[in-house]
Amino acid sequence: MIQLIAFYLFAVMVVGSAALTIFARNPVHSVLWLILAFFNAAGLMLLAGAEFIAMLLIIVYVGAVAVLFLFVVMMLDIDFAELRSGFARYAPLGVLLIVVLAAEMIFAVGAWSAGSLALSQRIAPTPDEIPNIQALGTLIYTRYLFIFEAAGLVLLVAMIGAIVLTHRARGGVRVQNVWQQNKRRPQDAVRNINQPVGQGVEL
Amino acid sequence: MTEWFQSLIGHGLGWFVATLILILMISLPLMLAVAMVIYGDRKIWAAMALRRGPNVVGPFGVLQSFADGLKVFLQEVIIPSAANKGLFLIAPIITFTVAQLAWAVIPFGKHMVLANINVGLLYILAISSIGVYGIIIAGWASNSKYPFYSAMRAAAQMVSYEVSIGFVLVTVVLWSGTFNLSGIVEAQRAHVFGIINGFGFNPLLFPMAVVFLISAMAETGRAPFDLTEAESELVAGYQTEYSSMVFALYWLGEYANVLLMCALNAVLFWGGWLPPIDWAPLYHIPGIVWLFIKVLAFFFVFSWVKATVPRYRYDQLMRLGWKIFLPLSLFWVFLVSGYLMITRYGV
Amino acid sequence: MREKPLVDLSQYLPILLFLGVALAISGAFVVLPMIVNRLTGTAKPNPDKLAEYECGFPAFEDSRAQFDVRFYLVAILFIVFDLEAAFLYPWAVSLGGIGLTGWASMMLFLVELGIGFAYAWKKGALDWE
Amino acid sequence: MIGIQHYLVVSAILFAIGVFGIFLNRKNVIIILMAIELILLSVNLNFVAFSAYLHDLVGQVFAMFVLTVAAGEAAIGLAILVIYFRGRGTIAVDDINRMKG
Repeated sequence: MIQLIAFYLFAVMVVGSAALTIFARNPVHSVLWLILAFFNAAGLMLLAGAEFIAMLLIIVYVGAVAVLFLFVVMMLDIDFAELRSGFARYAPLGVLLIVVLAAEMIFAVGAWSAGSLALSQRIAPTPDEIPNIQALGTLIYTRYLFIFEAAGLVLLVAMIGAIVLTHRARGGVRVQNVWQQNKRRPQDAVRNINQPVGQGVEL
Repeated sequence: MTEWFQSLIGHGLGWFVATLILILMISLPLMLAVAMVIYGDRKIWAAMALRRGPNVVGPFGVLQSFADGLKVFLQEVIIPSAANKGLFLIAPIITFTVAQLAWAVIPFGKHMVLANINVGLLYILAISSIGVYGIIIAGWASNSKYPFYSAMRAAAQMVSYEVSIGFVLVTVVLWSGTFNLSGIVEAQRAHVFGIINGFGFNPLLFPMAVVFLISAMAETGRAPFDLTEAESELVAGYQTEYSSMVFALYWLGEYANVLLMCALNAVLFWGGWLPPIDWAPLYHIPGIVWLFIKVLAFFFVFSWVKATVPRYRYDQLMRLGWKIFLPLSLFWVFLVSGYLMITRYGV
Repeated sequence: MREKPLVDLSQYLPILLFLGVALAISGAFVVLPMIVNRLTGTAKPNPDKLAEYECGFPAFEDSRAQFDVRFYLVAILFIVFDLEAAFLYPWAVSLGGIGLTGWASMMLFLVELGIGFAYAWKKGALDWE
Repeated sequence: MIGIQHYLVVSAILFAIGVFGIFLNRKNVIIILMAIELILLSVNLNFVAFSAYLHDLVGQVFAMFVLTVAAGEAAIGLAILVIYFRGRGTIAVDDINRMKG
């Protein structure tokens, strides 16, 4: 009962905030609605019992990806009014496409109900006694090892790609070399001299 | 308690009332603790500067925070005309909500935890990652130069230190084998020489405890990492445009987060509600007392550091996070996992 | 969907309730002073008071028109390392069950990311001044 | 009781909103990237729903990989956006076909 209420709460919120994401006038509001959508989607996943994926969704999407979006949206000085000019023009085509898409998906769901998706086709049945996250771990690092390494490569490419694309070395920057500073001792820099009277200091 | 209420007013409603009381038992004392801790902070700070600190309101000035609270409560709420009004008011709500919410999974004693979830540690990470938004939104919605710069700096700072915090947590989880905070505390029982409780006493994990403590300071924006409100450059940081109680919410949120980080330090590395030594008579003192002692000890460290260490520069802050803590904690993941592979899992 | 849920959802219910309570408390802290303002008559806004903070003169430029690409780079690096940490979490709890293969595969993963990190370091993407 | 159909309907709506968003904001790349994130979110939701329904963990494993790819896609997409904006001072997608060579 409570589960059902929670489901409908999250479902309505996720759909509503997703719609507001694409309709919002201000892109900063868009990103904030997107964050709300992720948050509620995490709730939905939690209800389905995928607690690790739910937490991951918040940590990665809300904590990292949306921050990036916000940085870009807030810092780029973009004329957004101009970008909305095609809004009305594309809407009919969009609606048409959505109707087709929705019809297809309804047909697909119908066909799937008629077909069979037997429980015997399961690849990795969920173990009952160990926690979700541990069960996932045993699967990822043994059976899906290659995909896991490929994910590592994707991340590597993303990192190097981002640096290549956006990083520009600045000229004339003086970076503090902490190691050198700490290595420097008084005797390297200071000279004690017994200064005789009436003579200038020789450096 | 839950059973008692359920026997009184039915299953569902009884659970609801009991849980609500439990929540208020966390939330309201938290606010009280924050008020006292602000007072304590000022007193410690003053003592280190050979001043008296607050000493007018109430005996030894203990009621100072409440007087301040009453004052800000009666002040005018100023919403700048250039600000985005809705977001401007939502930002402090986010900050304070998040600061309270993380306490739901902190174990105060054996079985004394509101939500004993399997992925408690990840929950805390998730919640604290939402905390950034309270700051970014505040900075942006103020529509003013200094709050905006400050918010961007704060976001980059929090994000940088979250990376090393994530890796430090992995070393803890490697050892405890669970993400459940109560489980982590239990795993620390008789951890070193079969008698001392706490991962922090383990020479292999002690460096990570230090890294975590310093990262916690940076994550909460405490001195010496309080660049976001470096007065000389950024006025009062992202809170510049805020006033009245709305401003005070940021204070409450900040101190609640500091307390949370102290509690996390205690729970993850220093045995949480366990006494420091695994010796039967010590268990007669309730676990919650041990936890409070540890939390207060860490808070003293936070205050102490704030009073003595000069502020970092932004490039030094970033260097510490990315070039020292990140490689160090990453290497430590390798080290700890390798050690465990050899000793515990026998490869 | 099935009789026995995968996780103990009853443990999450207090969190949902807590979310409601915490939102209510924080909301009250924002709304109540505004009401009190109205009642006590402390709310006296005027244009100068409502102007954004500047050192005594009107702001010269749009406050949001500054972009430093390094903030952006930090955010990207954070995404990558956050995901790396995300892959470390299930590995950390299942280390006992996955044996040497699992451990070695994670070490390879760390090396992959280590290469990227070294590249970022070498390129000076981690430098601030 | 919540069935798999509930989840499928939600994720289908989410997917449709995502696609619609791409069409609606054809000039604004940032919103398009966000719409793509929504689409990937709906995919993830489906993965998790089927994983729960079939009592099979593979869905969650793949949801994790989808998450990785989505994050990488957002990072690189926004990187391209930023350098494009720096070069031109606008992010209208209509002009991107000039980005040759």
